[in-house]
Amino acid sequence: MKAKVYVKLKNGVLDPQGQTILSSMQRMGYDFASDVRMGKFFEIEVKDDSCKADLEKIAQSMLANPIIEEYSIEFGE
Amino acid sequence: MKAKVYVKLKNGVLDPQGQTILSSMQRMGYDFASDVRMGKFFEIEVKDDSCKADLEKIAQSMLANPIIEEYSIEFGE
Amino acid sequence: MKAGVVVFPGSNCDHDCYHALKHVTGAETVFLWHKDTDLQGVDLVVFPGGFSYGDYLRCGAIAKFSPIVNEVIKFANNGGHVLGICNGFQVLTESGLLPGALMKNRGLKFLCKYVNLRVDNTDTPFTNMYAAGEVVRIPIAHMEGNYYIDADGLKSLEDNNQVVFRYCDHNGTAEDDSNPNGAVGNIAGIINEKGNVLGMMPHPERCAESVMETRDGYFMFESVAKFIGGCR
Amino acid sequence: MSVYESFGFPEVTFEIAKGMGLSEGEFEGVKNLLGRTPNYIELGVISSMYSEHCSYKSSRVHLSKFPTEAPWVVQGPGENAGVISVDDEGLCVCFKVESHNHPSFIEPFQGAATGVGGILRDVFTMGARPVAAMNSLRFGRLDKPKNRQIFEGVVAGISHYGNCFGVPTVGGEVYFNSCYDGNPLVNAFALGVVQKDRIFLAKAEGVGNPVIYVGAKTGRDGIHGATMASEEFNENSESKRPNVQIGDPFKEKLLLEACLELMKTDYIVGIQDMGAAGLTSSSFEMASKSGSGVRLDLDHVPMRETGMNPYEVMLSESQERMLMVAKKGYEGKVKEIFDKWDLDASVIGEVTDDGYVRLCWQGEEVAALEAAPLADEAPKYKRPYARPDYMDELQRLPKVEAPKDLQQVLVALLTNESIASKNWVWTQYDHMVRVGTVQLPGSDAAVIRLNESEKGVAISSDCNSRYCLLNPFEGGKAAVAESARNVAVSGARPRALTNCLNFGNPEKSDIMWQFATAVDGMAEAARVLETPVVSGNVSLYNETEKKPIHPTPTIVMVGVFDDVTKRIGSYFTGMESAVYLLGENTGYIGGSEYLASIHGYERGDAPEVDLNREKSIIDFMCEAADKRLVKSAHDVSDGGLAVALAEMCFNGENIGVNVKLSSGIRDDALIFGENHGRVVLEIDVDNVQAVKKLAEKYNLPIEKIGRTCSGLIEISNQTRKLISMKVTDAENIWKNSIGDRMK
Ligand SMILES: Nc1ncnc2c1ncn2[C@@H]1O[C@H](COP(=O)(O)OP(=O)(O)O)[C@@H](O)[C@H]1O
Ligand SMILES: [Mg+2]
Repeated sequence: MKAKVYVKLKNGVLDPQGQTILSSMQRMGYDFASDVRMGKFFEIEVKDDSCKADLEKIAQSMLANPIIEEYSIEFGE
Repeated sequence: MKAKVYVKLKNGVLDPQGQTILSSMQRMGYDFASDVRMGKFFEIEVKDDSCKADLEKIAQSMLANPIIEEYSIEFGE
Repeated sequence: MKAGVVVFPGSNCDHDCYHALKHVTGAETVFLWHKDTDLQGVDLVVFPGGFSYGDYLRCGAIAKFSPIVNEVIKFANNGGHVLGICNGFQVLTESGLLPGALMKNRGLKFLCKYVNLRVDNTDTPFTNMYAAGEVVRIPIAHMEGNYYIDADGLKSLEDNNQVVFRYCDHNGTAEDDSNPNGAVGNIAGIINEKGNVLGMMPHPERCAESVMETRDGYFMFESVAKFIGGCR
Repeated sequence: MSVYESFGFPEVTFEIAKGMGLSEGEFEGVKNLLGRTPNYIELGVISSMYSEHCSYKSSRVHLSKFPTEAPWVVQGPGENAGVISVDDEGLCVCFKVESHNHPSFIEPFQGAATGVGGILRDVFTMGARPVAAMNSLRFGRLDKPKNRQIFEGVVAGISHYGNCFGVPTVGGEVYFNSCYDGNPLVNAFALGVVQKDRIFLAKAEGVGNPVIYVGAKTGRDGIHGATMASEEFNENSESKRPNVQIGDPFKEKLLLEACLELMKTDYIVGIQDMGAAGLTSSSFEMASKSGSGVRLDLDHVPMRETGMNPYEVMLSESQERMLMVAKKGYEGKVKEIFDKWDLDASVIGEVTDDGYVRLCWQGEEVAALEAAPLADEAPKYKRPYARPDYMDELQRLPKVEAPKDLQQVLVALLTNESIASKNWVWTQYDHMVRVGTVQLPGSDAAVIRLNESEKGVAISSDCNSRYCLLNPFEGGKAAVAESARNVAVSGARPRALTNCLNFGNPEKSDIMWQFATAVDGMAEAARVLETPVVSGNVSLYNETEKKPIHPTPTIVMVGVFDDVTKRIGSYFTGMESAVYLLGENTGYIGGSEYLASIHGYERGDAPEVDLNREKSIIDFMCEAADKRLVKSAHDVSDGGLAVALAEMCFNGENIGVNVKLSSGIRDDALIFGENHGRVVLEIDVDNVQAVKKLAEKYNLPIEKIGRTCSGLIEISNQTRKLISMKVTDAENIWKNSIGDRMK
């Protein structure tokens, strides 16, 4: 099965990536979006969800930078 | 509401970032993962899902590079 | 030859290319602003290095939507000469003028240094002053220069002799040890099938004068200027 | 309810003021100065301006000792950056170094990135286009994972910002010492080119002129960052973390281009970047410098977040923002230029003449403070200082046994991360963009040609903080002398310096003594070497859990060339050249890397600097370069003569050196001692006589010590062979040491 870890910037932290995408969408004439935030995710191939606690630790220490980012974990196919 | 666009490398395209994370997990003594792939996602603030078709275009032409990447779109909260 | 250097807001090798073309090579040279649509009658368009629109998303991904790129695509399709260096190469693949894609370096770090390149195709407007198989030293400076193309694409590049530069050691051997970024087949630069659009990761404009570490880059500008008809 | 009341700020008491970093005396002083208790917004503004970072309250009395004038100095300390002339036709360079230590410890990548962003803005605010950047970095030893992580993040952050912005990062220094475990140092330097008559200053003149805000929107980033930089670290620092600022180098590039384009016109009167303490320090500085005043409508400031109040707007440290004063009626023209670069520009106020900075919200005045008194009357302390008793112990030179195998020592030194090649660092920096870098990283100084001409500058950053610990006076002198020597051995004439004074807690008398004494040493060296101080920065409270860093006064020296083709590199260029030593070996090992890393003692008085000798070396090198008498040159510093000789072989061309010494000094001290005033010269045999004559002219000892050869590094003394190893082996160790540790 797959574990997925989503990492994104905390609210209030500037997201220059998202901002540049938003402004190029507007420049291209698409005006339906009012905000864009960019994040990253990791798809991790695992046997089962018994690794949950370990994964928390890894997400916190390696995948996300807790000072500016927050993360969430999901299991699925 | 939020539209979310997920972009990841196609299968078969080497993902050095995923590989680096996998090997540092192993170095740290976690051996539950057999593969890691990294992707990015975009959270786009929209009024409703009427922008779906436009979003497809944007995902295809800008957010993802179809030569190496694939994408999926979701609407939600 | 009249040359035009495209300026995106985040271009930062635009002046360097301008200098190499205008002051070193002696060609009439103008800047082409990304919001403009007039190519001012140039014979050669150069997409310079830099970070066209910040390139946080993917290098060159946003640049391809700018008005000037539209015009350059038409220009290239009509046989006009286009040179893309570093970020310019990324713009060329993103906009479909060249096949393949440029991914993050396999070492995941920005890499700036002189590398050895083997000139594999000297039968192009841009490389006719080099000797076949010659090893030149030209610097690279990029985070995303890992050239990718699928097996079929690679085969057709090779079959058509479209690979122009490969990373190699000082003897000209192109092996993994001399591959700085993980590029397929050590590819550092390619040309399109028609032979008028060249993209490369290394920066010839950074070594075009004798005061620099090498002068190996100069001959690219000289080649194309000669090919197009000289600099007056 | 008034607008002010609507924010629900607490009533101002000393408790509140203390929370913002004011002492009781300072709070009383403020009340006296105003003749009333400030309101909450005013208190925030004042506490920022009174922070160590903005007011220099502990350091100002000492900084006045620096020499700041010379015929070539165009702008000394006091503006955003210093300026010196390069030629007689108005070509100038503008430069400064600044610390971002605390933010880089909290978030290495963004902390270092925004440090680069800040120093670049300081330079282009003056009207100069940045053409070179450097950085001076200090970390704990790389065997600790935490230190590796900080090192990796800092370098990546500098690389991200500088590369995207398009400034070549051409050099710097990196040292590793456990004293930086809990407090790394990140000092960023930038240098720009400007024509003398196009220099811009931070002025707010002309009543009625509009005050314009440009660049990124304001968010709640780094509120009270300046106060944070003025405190020691402790467990509570964790709670300050959400304040990290995020850098946007692309936006900064747009700001640069737009500002430089604007500065070619005559639409603007003054300009100031928003750095530490954001809108507060920029508006107060502009108003107080011009003796005018400003009124700001804070609710017109473009904001990124909802629900921000005037206090937050004034104190935000969001990056990539500028404040400028335009001529009345030219607002539209100014906006046109910013439009072209896709940047927003908003009029947020106007220049007045009553000397006050008045802050308004929805038309109502919510705070008003007189600018000049606040700026001038900021506290200034003569903090007590005294030489601590522990110095006697520190300065005592321990007796050490000479190791049997000196080659092993050399290998250990070449592996030492402070001495090993820093190519792992500089390959991550674009060091060639702008086609100005004619001397690539790896030599004693970086050489940059200016405006694609033959004129140029050489830049070197140096500070041996161990020397400064063991003897702050000699250490301060040494930092100036070594950076000047590095510039001179590259063939340039050292002209002026900028400095960043990184020290511990100034409220402790031993730290204050280090500070005052190091400044004395630097001032003396700057005077004798004729290299005035034109800009700088002070970073105090570099302590974690009461453990201070070594005193680290980083110097960045700038020298001038009329012809960069006369530059001299630090690597041997050919076989069968004569190798000479200028200066003499004394065999002094106090404070050396050898003593520290081989024997484990950070002890012994620091080596003394003979400034007159250093001046002669500078004069010698400038003349030798001008006459093209020297093929390569490298000064002897960390690791001593053996390391200097080995380093000269490491150009990847397998050129070796065969050196025969005949000295009575003990072998280990002879080849690893670090006394100053020495340069290794590679000379074409045809030029030997001329070089000797030149040395005589400047009264400098010079001695033939060997010749270059193929493939081997060999050093012997009298009949004893001390070192004999393959260049390639030594070079691999030296080149890969850091990279291997970072895998
Ligand atoms: N942080 C850095 N960034 C870029 N280059 C660096 C850095 N640190 C050191 N270097 C380069 O490495 C070389 C050696 O540095 P250093 O050992 O400090 O020289 P020196 O002892 O001559 O002062 C110099 O060219 C310097 O510019
Ligand atoms: Mg040196």
